[in-house]
Amino acid sequence: MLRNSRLSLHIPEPPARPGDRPDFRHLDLRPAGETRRPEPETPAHEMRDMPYALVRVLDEDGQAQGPWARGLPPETLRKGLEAMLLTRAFDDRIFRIHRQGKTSFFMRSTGEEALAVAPSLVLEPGDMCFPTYRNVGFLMARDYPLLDLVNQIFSNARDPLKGRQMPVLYSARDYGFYSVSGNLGSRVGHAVGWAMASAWSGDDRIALAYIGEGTTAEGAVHEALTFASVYHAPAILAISNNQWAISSFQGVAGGEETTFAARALAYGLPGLRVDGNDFLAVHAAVSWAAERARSNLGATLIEFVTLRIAGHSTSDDPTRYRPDDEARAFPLGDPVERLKGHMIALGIWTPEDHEALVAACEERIRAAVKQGESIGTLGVTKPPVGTMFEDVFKTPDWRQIRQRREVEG
Amino acid sequence: MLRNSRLSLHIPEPPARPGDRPDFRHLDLRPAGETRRPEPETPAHEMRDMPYALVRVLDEDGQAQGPWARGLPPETLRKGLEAMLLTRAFDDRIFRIHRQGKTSFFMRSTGEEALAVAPSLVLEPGDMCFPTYRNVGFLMARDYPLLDLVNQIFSNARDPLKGRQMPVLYSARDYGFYSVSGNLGSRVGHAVGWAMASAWSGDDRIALAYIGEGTTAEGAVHEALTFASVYHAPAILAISNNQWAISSFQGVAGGEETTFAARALAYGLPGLRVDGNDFLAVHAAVSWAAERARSNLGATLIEFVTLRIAGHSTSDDPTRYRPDDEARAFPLGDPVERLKGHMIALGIWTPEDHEALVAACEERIRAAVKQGESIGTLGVTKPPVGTMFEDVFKTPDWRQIRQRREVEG
Amino acid sequence: MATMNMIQAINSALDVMLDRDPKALIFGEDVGYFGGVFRATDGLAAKYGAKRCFDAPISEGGIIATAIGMGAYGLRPVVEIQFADYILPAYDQLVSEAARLRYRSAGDFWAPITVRTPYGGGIFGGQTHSSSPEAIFTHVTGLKTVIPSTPHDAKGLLIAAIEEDDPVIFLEPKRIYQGPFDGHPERPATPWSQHPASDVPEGYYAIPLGTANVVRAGRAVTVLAYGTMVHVALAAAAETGIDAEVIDLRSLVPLDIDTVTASVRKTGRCVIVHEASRFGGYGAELSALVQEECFYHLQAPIERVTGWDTPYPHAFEWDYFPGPARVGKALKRCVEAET
Amino acid sequence: MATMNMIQAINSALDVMLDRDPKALIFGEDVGYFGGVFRATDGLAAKYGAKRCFDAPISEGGIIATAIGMGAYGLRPVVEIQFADYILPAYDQLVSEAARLRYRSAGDFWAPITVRTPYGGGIFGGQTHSSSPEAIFTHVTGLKTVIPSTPHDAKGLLIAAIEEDDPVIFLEPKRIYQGPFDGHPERPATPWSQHPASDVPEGYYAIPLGTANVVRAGRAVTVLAYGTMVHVALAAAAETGIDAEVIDLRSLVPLDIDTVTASVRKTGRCVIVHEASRFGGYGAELSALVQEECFYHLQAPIERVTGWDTPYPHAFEWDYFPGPARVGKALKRCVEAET
Ligand SMILES: Cc1ncc(C[n+]2csc(CCOP(=O)(O)OP(=O)(O)O)c2C)c(N)n1
Ligand SMILES: Cc1ncc(C[n+]2csc(CCOP(=O)(O)OP(=O)(O)O)c2C)c(N)n1
Ligand SMILES: [Mg+2]
Ligand SMILES: [Mg+2]
Repeated sequence: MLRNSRLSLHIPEPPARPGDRPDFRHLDLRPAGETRRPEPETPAHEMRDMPYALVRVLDEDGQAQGPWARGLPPETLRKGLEAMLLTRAFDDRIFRIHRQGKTSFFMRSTGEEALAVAPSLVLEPGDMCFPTYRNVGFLMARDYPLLDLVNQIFSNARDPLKGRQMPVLYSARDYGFYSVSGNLGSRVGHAVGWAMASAWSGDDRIALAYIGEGTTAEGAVHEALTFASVYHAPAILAISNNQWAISSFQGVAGGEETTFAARALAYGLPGLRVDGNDFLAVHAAVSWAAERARSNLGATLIEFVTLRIAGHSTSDDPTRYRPDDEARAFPLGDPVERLKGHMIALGIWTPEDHEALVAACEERIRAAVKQGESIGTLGVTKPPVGTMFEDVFKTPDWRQIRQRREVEG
Repeated sequence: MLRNSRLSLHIPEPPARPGDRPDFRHLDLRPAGETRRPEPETPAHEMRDMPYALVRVLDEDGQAQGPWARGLPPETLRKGLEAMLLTRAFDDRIFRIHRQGKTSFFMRSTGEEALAVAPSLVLEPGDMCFPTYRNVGFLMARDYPLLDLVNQIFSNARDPLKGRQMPVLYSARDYGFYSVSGNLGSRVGHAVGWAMASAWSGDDRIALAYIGEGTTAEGAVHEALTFASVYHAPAILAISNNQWAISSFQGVAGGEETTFAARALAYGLPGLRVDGNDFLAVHAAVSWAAERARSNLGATLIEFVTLRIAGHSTSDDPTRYRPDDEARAFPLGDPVERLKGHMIALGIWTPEDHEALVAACEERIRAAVKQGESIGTLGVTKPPVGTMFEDVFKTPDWRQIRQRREVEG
Repeated sequence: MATMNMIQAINSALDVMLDRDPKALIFGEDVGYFGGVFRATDGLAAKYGAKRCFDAPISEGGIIATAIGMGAYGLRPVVEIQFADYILPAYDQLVSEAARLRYRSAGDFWAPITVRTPYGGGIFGGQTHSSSPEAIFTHVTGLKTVIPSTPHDAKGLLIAAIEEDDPVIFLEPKRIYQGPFDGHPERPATPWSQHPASDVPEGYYAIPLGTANVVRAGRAVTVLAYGTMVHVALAAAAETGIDAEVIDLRSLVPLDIDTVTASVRKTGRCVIVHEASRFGGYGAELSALVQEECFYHLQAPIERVTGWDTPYPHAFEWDYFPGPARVGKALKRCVEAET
Repeated sequence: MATMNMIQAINSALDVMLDRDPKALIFGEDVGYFGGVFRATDGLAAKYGAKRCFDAPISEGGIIATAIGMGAYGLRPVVEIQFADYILPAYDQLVSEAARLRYRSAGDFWAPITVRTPYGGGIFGGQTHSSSPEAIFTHVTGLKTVIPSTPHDAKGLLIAAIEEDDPVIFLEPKRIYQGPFDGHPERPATPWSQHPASDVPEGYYAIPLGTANVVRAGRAVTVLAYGTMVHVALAAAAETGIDAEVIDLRSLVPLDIDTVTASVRKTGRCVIVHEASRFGGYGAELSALVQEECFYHLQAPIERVTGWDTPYPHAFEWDYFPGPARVGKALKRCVEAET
C-alpha cells in the first residue's frame, strides 16, 4: 500500500535558471543514424516506438548516417543553406532596425531556420503551409520578395497587408503561406480543413502546419489532430520544441512527462521525433510524411527538437529566466553550421564560399531594408486611411461606409 | 513510391446500420484474466502497452480471473448489485413517466450501470465525482434520497435545484457529486482543478471525472488532461466508450484509429482499457488508479468499453441509425447479469434473492415517484417564481431586484 | 410551391445548394446518416452521398476550424452546431479567425462559411438548450448574423447566407420549427401549414441579407423583432388592438437601418423585443441606434421587452419568455406615454 | 502611502491578497518565476513560493477550467490571461461554467475566481493585442466586469474582485499601465507619479464593485467612460472648455446606475466613450439605459464615441483610437444640439 496521507502539488521547474549551468540532459538524444526508418506505407500501429526515438542524419563530423540519409542533390543543400542564411541576416537586421524605433515589434527564429527552410523545399507549389510567426524561413526558401517582408514590417504605404497586421504576421497565398495571426494554435485546424478539402476535391495538395511546443496545450490543437485522424487528412503537423514558450520551459506544456511526438499516439497517427537542427533529418522526415499524405495514408505528427536561441520577441528579456549560454551548450548545435559542415565534408562547399554567401545574403537584406525605408518606416507612410474600412466584409455595409466617410472627412 | 495522383477523403462509417447484423469485431477483446496488472507505483512509461490491452476479471462462467481479481467482500458485491438494479428500475420508471408528459426530458444509463456504481464504492466521502448525465448510478450507490432525484426531474416545488435545471442534470455536493450540465466536456477541467486544489492544500481527496467517448473530441478534454499531466493532479479521468454519441458511432471520435485509452500516452499518463460491463474489473481498475492518485503519483485515464443499450435520450430514436439488436449481440454482456452470475457462482446469491431485490428496488422507485408526483410533476408545482432571480450572483444586483419585482407584480 | 414547415424549408435550402454548387458541403454532429437531431439534413446524405453531408466529432471548435480551412481552400462549407448553447467552444474560431481572416490577410484568404444553429427557448430546454446568443456575434466585426421567422424566409435567407463569401451565423428559432408560436403555450399548437409563409418555392430563391420585412404596417408604434418574437409581437398587437408597425429584422448584421429609422420617424415610438437576456443584448444596440437616428422624432422612451438577466430556468419557461402579455404592456405604456 | 504606477498597484493588490488569504493563489502563462510579460506578478513567486504563483500551460480554457475547479474546492484563484484577445478560447468556460455554476447548482457550488487580463489598444498591438472585449462579458448573466483607470482604483478594485465569491473579469487598460494617457500620442508620455491617483496605500483597502466615480463634476453634459478613455474624456473636456461631468464607471457589471442617471438627469446630455468597436458594444447598453431612465430629461441625442466597426489595424492606431479630438467634437455637438 503506497498511499500517503497528504498530497502535494507538483509544479514543474526547468533544470536551469539564470546563473545555473545550462542542462539539456532531459533531451534523451541518440547518435545520428540509429533510429529506424519504417517504409512510409507502414501502418501507424507498427510505429509506436518512433515518437520515443530521434531521427538524426548528420553526425558530429558532418557525415550523413543511417536510413534517413537520402542523398539530397547539392542544389537542394545550397538552396537550403542560402535560405537559412538569408533568414538569419534578415532576423539580425530587422532586430536592429526595431531598436531604432522604425517598427513596433519583431520576432526572430535564430537556431530554428532548418525546420522552416527544409520543409519549404519538400512541399510543392500547390501545397499550403500554415506557419507560426517563427517560420519566415519558409518564405525565404521560396524567393518571396524581401521588399514585401520589409514593407509588411514597416506597415508602410506598400505593405502587402495594408498596414493591418503587426510585423511578422505575414500572409502570402501565392507562395503557399497562410495568414499568420497572433493567436496561438488557432490555425492548425484550418490546415486540417484545407487538407481535407484537397482530399475531398480529389486533388493532390497537402498541408503543413507548425506550432510551438508551448502551443500544444491549446484545445484547438487537439481538435485539429482529432479531425486529421478521423478523416485521414493529408497533412503534416509540425511541433517546434524549441524548449521555451516565452519564459516557460517545455515542461510546463507536458514535456516532463513524455515527448511531444507521443501526442500522435492518442490519435493513432504516426509520430516522429526529429533533430530539428539537422537539415537532412528535417528534410527526410517531412519527405516521408509528405509521401504518406500524398498516398492517402493521412496525417503525420512531427516533433522537431531545437532551441530558441534569441529572446521570444523584441519585447522579451530572456536573461531574466534562463541561463544566457544555452545556445553554446545545446547538444544539437546550430543548423547553419551543421549543414555547412556537411557540405564542406561532401566537398561541395568551402569556407570561402560560405563567407561569400553570408555577405551576399546580408547585402540583399540591407538593400531590401533600405528600399523599404525609402518607402517609409512605421508611421512615416501608410496605406490611405480609408482602406482600413475595406475587407471587413467583401462589400462594406453602411457602418463601414459611414465611418469611412467620417474619417476621410 | 506510393504516391497516388488523386486523394480522397475518408469518412468513417459504422460496421452496421439498421437492417444489418450488429458487428462488434472491432472491439479487439481478450479473455478475462489475460491482461497484466502492474503495481500501482509503476512509472507510466513502463505501462505503454496497457491502453491496447483490456482489463477483465469475470469470465463467461462468472468466475473472477487473473491479477485484477481482488476478492471483494460480499457486502460490496451486494451493494453494487443493488445500486445497479435501483438505477435500472429508476431509468425504466422515469422513462415511462416521461411518456406520460410528466416531465420534459430524460436519459437512461441502461447497460452502463457498473461504471458509475463501482467507482462510487471505491471513492471515499471527501472525494468528488464530476459526472455526466449518464452516471446516476454513482448517487444510487451512495443512498442519495430517491425523492430528491424525482423532485429534480419534475422541477417541482421541492426540487433541490429550484427548478433551474433540465431533468438529470443533478448536483449533490454532500454526496460528492458535482453539478452536471448539458455542455459536454466542460467540467473535466474542473475535476483536474479540484484535484490540484486538494494536492495544493495537502489534503488526500481525489477527483473522478466521466465523459463519453464522443466527448473526447472536445478541446476542453485535452486541456484538462494537459493540466492533469503537468501538475500530477490526483484525478481519474474515465471515458465511457458506449459505442455511440447520439447517432455517431465511436469511429467518428477517433475510435477507428486507436483506443481511447491510448489518449493517455499523449500526456505520459497511465491508460487502462477496461471491460466496463464487468463490475469487478471496473472496481479493480478504479481502485488501482485511486491508489496511484492518493500516493501522489498523479492522474490515470481509463476507457470503459461498454454499450449504450437505450436511446440517447427521450428525444432520440435509435432505430433510425443502428441495428436494434445490438444489446443482445454485444460481446461484453450486461453488467447486472454478469455480477449476478458471479455472486451465484460464489454461492452468496440465488435467483430468488435476485428476484426479491429487483422487486424491492422497483417498489422503492415506485414509492419515490409517487411521492414526487404528489408534490407535483413539471408545471404542476414549482418553486416560488421570485427564486428564479436568486443565485445569479451571491447577492442580486439592481437588475435582478427590479426584474423580480416586475415578475412578482 | 410546396407547403413546408421551417425544418423542411431549411432542408430544402440545403438541398438546393448542394445541387447547385458542387463545392458546397455539410457537416456537423449527427447531420450525416441520421439527418440531424432536428432533422434539418434529413435525406441529404442519402441523396448526395456521405461526402456532401457527414458526421463530425463532438468538437465545435474543430468543426468551425475545419470549415474555415475548407473555405480557404475554395469549398463552401455549411456546418451545423447542434444547439446555439454549444457554439461557445468555437467562439475563438469565429471571432479571431473567421471574422478576421479576410481583413488581416488583406483579401488573401477568406472564410465563406455558414454556421447554422438552433437557438432560443420555449421548449423546456433549461439553461443549456435555450439561449439566444446573437449579441455575442453582432458585436463582432466581420460576422453576419441572420435569424428567420418563417419557412419562406428561412429558405431564402439560408440560400443567401450560403452564397455569401463572408462568414454568416444563421440562428434558427427552434421553437417555431414546426409552427408559428404566438407566446401562448396554453393554446393548441398551430402548424406552419396554416400560415401563408409556409408556401415555399421548391427551387432556388434568395432573400438578400440586410433587408428587413415590415410584417404589419401601423402608425402607433414601431416594434422591432426577429425570430420567434415576431409572432409574439404580432399577437401582442392583435390582443391590445394597438396599430403597431411590426418589423421583422431578419438580418441583424447587416441591419436594415433605413427601414427601421423610416418607421420610427413615422410612428415616433419604438418597442424592441427579444428573447435573449436584456443587459447588453442586441436590443441595446437597436435602442442606441434608434435614439441616435430618430431622437427628434421620439415621443416616448424606447422600451425593451426581453428575457431576464438570469440564465434560462427550466421550470420557469413562461415566466422567463417575454410573451404577448409583457409585450402588450410595453406597447400600451409606449403609446400612452406623454411627450 | 507609496507612489505606484498601475502595474505596481496591481502587483501590490496581489501581494496583499496572497498575504491575507492563505487560500489565494495565482497562475497563468509566464506569471511565475518570470513575473508576467507585463510584470504584474513580479516578485510574487519569489516571495510566496511557486505554490502561490506559478506558470500555466498555454491553454486559456484550461486555465479558467482549473481555476473553477479550484474555486469549487474552496481556494481563491486569481488567474492572468496574457492578453484579453486570448481569452476567447476560454469563453465557454466563463459563460457556460463560471457564470452559471452557482445558479444551476442552486448554490451547491460556485466559482470565486478573478480573471485579470490586459486589454485595449494604443500600443501598436494590431488586431491581436488591442481588443476591448468587455461587451461579450457584460452581456453574460453571472459575470462581473471591472475596469480601473488609475493605480489607486486598480488596487482597491482588484482586492474587491478577489474577495468576491462571484467570477470577476478584471480588464486592465494596458495603455495606462505606466502612465495616464490623454489620447495625444504626439506629446511626451507622463508617468503616473505626476498623477494624484498614483498615491496608493501599501496595505489592504477595497473599493466596492458597483460604485462609479465622478472624476470631474460638471453641468453641461455627462460623459460615461472607463479605463483609458477616462483620461481621454478629461482631456477633451479641458480642450473644448465644456463643463462636462465625467463619470468613471469602474465597474461595468454591476453598473452604478444611480450615479449615471442622477448625472444625466442633471445635465440632460450624455456622451458615451469606449475604445471597443461601436456596434453592440457596452456603450449601446449605456445608451439604452440612459434613454430608458432619463428620456424626459434628455435635451440632445446621446452620442457614442468609440472604436470603428473594423478590427484594430496596426498602422492606423490613432485613426482607430477614439482620441480627444473625436470626443471633443461629440461633446460640442451634444451641448450645442437644440432641444
Ligand atoms: C492564444 C494565445 N495565448 C497566448 C498568447 C501569448 N503568447 C505569444 S507567444 C507565446 C509563447 C508560445 O510558445 P511556443 O508555442 O513554444 O512557441 P515559440 O514562441 O517557442 O516558437 C505566448 C504565450 C498568444 N499569442 N495566443
Ligand atoms: C458542447 C456540446 N456539444 C454538443 C452537445 C449535444 N450532445 C448532447 S449528448 C451528445 C452525445 C455525447 O456522446 P458521448 O460523449 O459519447 O456520451 P454518451 O451520450 O454516449 O454517454 C451530444 C452531441 C452538447 N450537449 N454539448
Ligand atoms: Mg517554444
Ligand atoms: Mg458515447
